[in-house]
Amino acid sequence: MPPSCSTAELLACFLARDLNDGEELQVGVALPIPEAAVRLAHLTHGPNMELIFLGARMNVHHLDHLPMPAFGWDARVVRWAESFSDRGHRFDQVRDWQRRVFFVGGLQVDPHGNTNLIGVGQDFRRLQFRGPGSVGTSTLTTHVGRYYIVLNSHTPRIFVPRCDFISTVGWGSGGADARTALGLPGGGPKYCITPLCILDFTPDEKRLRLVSLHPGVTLAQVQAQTGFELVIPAQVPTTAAPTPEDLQVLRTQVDVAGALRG
Amino acid sequence: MPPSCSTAELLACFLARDLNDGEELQVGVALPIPEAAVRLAHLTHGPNMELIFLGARMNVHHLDHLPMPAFGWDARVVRWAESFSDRGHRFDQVRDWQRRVFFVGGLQVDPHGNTNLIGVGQDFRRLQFRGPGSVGTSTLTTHVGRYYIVLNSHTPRIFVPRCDFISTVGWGSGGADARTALGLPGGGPKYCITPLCILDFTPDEKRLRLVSLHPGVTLAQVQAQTGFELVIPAQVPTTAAPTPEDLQVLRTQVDVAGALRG
Amino acid sequence: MNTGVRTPRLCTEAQAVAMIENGMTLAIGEPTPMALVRQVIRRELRDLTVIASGLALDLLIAGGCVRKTISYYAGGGFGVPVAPSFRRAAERGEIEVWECEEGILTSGLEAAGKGLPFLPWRGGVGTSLPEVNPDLKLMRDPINGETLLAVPAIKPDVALLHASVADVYGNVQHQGGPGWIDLFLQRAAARCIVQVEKIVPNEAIRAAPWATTIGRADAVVRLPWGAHPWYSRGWYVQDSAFLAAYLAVATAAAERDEPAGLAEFLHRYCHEPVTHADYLERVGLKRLLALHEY
Amino acid sequence: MNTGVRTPRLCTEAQAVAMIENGMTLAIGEPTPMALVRQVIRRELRDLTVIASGLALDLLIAGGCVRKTISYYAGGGFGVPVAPSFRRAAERGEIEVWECEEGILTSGLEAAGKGLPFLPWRGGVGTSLPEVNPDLKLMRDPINGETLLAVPAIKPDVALLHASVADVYGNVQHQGGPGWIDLFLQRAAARCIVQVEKIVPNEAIRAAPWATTIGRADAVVRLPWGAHPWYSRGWYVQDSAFLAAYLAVATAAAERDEPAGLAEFLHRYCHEPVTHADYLERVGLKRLLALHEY
Repeated sequence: MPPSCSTAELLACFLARDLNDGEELQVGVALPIPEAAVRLAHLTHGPNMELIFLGARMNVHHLDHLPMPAFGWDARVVRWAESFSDRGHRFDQVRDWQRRVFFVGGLQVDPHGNTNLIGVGQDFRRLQFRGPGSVGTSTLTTHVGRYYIVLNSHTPRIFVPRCDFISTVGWGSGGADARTALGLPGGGPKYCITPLCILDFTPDEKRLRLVSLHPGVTLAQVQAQTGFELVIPAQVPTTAAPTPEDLQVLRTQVDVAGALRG
Repeated sequence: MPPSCSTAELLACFLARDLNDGEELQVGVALPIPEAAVRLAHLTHGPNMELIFLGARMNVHHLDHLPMPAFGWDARVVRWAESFSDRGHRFDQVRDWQRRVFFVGGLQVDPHGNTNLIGVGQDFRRLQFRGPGSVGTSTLTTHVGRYYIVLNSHTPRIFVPRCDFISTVGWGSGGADARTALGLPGGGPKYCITPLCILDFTPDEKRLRLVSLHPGVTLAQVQAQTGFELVIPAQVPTTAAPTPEDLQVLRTQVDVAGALRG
Repeated sequence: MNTGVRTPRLCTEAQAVAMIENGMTLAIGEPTPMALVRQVIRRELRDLTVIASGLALDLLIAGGCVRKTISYYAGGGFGVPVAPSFRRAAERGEIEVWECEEGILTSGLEAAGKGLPFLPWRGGVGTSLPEVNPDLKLMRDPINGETLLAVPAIKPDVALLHASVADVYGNVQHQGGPGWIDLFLQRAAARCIVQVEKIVPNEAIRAAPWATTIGRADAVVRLPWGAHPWYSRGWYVQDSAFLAAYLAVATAAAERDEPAGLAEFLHRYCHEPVTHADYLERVGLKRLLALHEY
Repeated sequence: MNTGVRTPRLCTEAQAVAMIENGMTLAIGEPTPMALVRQVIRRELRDLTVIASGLALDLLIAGGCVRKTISYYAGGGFGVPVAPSFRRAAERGEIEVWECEEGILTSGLEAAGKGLPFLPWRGGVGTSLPEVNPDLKLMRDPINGETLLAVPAIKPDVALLHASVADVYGNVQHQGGPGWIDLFLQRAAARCIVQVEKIVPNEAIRAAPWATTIGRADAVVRLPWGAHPWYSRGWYVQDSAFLAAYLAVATAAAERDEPAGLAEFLHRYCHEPVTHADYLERVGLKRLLALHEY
């Protein structure tokens, strides 16, 4: 019988298992689930992972305990650095980002995984909701080997048929060649994870497809909360619970303060 | 009665007096006269000069003794650095080079001060003399506030009506607007100094003009050794001898080993 | 025989900020040079174009200094996705937003540093950025014909930065590295003012010249705790309670039209203290000492 | 609970140079990684395109490894304006010369690092460079219409660099700074091999992470005195007598058709020693100790 866990813990463990040893994991600020995920993966199966927080590059596999809260908000994270990915250059080695993995949020997501951090509204000069801006997401998602879309809520206002503005290109207007046609070398978004479910993209059309429902969530609930038609496979499993081992590492060595449990 | 000195010393002292406090003086390898000149100027009237050798930026005004031989050949020069002008960026701050002064040599010089380090011959694939290449001179002379052409000999093979190849643009095909027409923001070459004389450029046409003859050199000698017609003013003075003070500093604090005296 | 003396570049925050004029383009680094930012607000500079994020951006907008932002990220901080004063001013069209992104911004800054009218960049191709910011031109590259963005040079008049130490001659060394944007701003800006926690002897700089991150700042200002309420790497952590207090009053002003708290905050911390030392006294020494990093 | 171990990236010069294949583009840093260069010659690699200068360039050409050079500076050293083997091979058309200049080279390398097909550069406008190297295209910038050079991306397969120290995981720190070209080469190259004077513990790297100049070399090789006869910043000065001896035999071969001395030099110092340690023994410990920097 799997142990009970929060949705945030479920997602952190799901993400962690999708990360491979040897990859570079870059996490921006205000993304606690990916942050916990990369640290969990690093401890459980990633001795050659490199973590990048606030431009500091580190390998902390040898540490038994990686304290929360959030590296990404705390400048002291540089104390673990081996080098700085930025060194005043920042994006001068993007040719080498095939092994790099990144995570983005969004105000809006469309059926092809394009996302929007710019704002909501029809007129850019009079937005209904002014977003925070693109940060470095346009560049990172252009070049990284793959990325994950991570959302803190799942509503029809977020899942829209068409973003008012696009700040990161997922699969453009669709199709497996959508990114190469635009000249974008990175591998694009792999999964979109939400509090309700896990989504991926169909291989040919690159449309959002339901992968699994979190425990207690119904298909009808997801459909009602999504502003367009998702691709629904014949069988939709429940998102696999974390292994007891992963959950134990997460709770005792990564998220000791319980930030994801609440 | 001025003290006797070598031509190299004469030229080093001439150059030193043309350098202003607060300037950045960048000297490449194998240019002992400019190297001595910038160090002499730094000691005599340049407490705010910055010297750049091998990418190391320094202010050594507080040192009473700046040993030869040649910083430019000796990697130990970095021991005096305050910072590195390169830091892996090198040419990322050329917008700020109005105060920077540079020095170039050449296999050939034409009447407008264009110079050639590429090679001599008509066919680039079968050069008669393959030169060392442009180093960083094309970029530096494009942007620095001004530069000096420094030649170790003065012959018709060097002073040619037309360079076989141009590696640094002086005044292009002539005219005060020659550089702005090409979009080159730097101030261009100011003087061309040789073992026989000092040359500058006419204000309108930007043609090489005789400024002064070194002691013992005749006008006819210069003309015979130049492969095109120089602009010759009505009065051509003798290159002013160094002051005894400058010569003393040069010999006792800069060129202690006497490299320029030989 | 050496004549003359080398000129120090040390000055006060008032002398340094006197370089800035209304209408200039101001670039603010990270960790944030908050003391210099407060001096800009104190001087009531107007119509600035700012490259800034976070608290510095929001406070400059709240202080009425900003006409235009070169905008790549305007998060508000903990749990506040968008900086409140920025959000209100942008939604109402009270400020112009030159929308960009970090790779586009660094390309424009690099173009300025390199004396080029533009640099190409790939990040942003396929997005709405060239649509909401017509200064970003789509171009075909002249070698392979690929579609790229042409980013025009971004040329700040003055960069304001925070660092750990400097000597009096403008040789600056960051501890724990400068923020990602600082050196881009310094290379692109016509002038650069750096506030530091501590002035060190020139000999200390020359003992580790590769650690020098900026070789000759135009002005160096000694402003201990100068990044407060933000952090300073190796010195102190951010003052989260202070930041939360600001966000509360700024949010009340922006979202509920209750400007009194924000006005009081600006008065108390930006306008009334005459010097940075006055500000620090107002914050209180015990509070500052409690922020010590390790 | 931590499982697995971090994989070291330490290897021998033979293992490292085994990454390189005939026909590849090889980029050689400065201070010069001479031990790796000698290993390239020992392996009799052929048809290489090299980005190199000075002794490394000349020796690789003399060793028959080079088909093409990306050429910005080929000075020979003290009193020898042009590297002799380079000069002879270039004048006879035995090697292809892709003529450029440092600012053009760094632009092409930066383009590669940034995943761009080209970068624009101003230095070289008005010169013969676009004429002797048709890969450099004159272009009009899409913002202001200014004339610039479009420099295509330069993508080395492998960069060979020399540095002071590294840990076994490929974190490299230069003392006294890397040469101007090294970090450009590292960022542009698909793979990077760094020879170092000394391996240090990972803790020593983490004590000063901002000093890390290369964050993850693909291979690290411990080769003390590995830059000989060239210098290594902070460790030893160049061996001027050795360099002069090389220049004498290379000049005799190039200018007077007397190849015996050069062949003997290559045999004695490149081909015959099986390892770098064999080379050092041949040079002699006393000679090496006398080159100590300070």
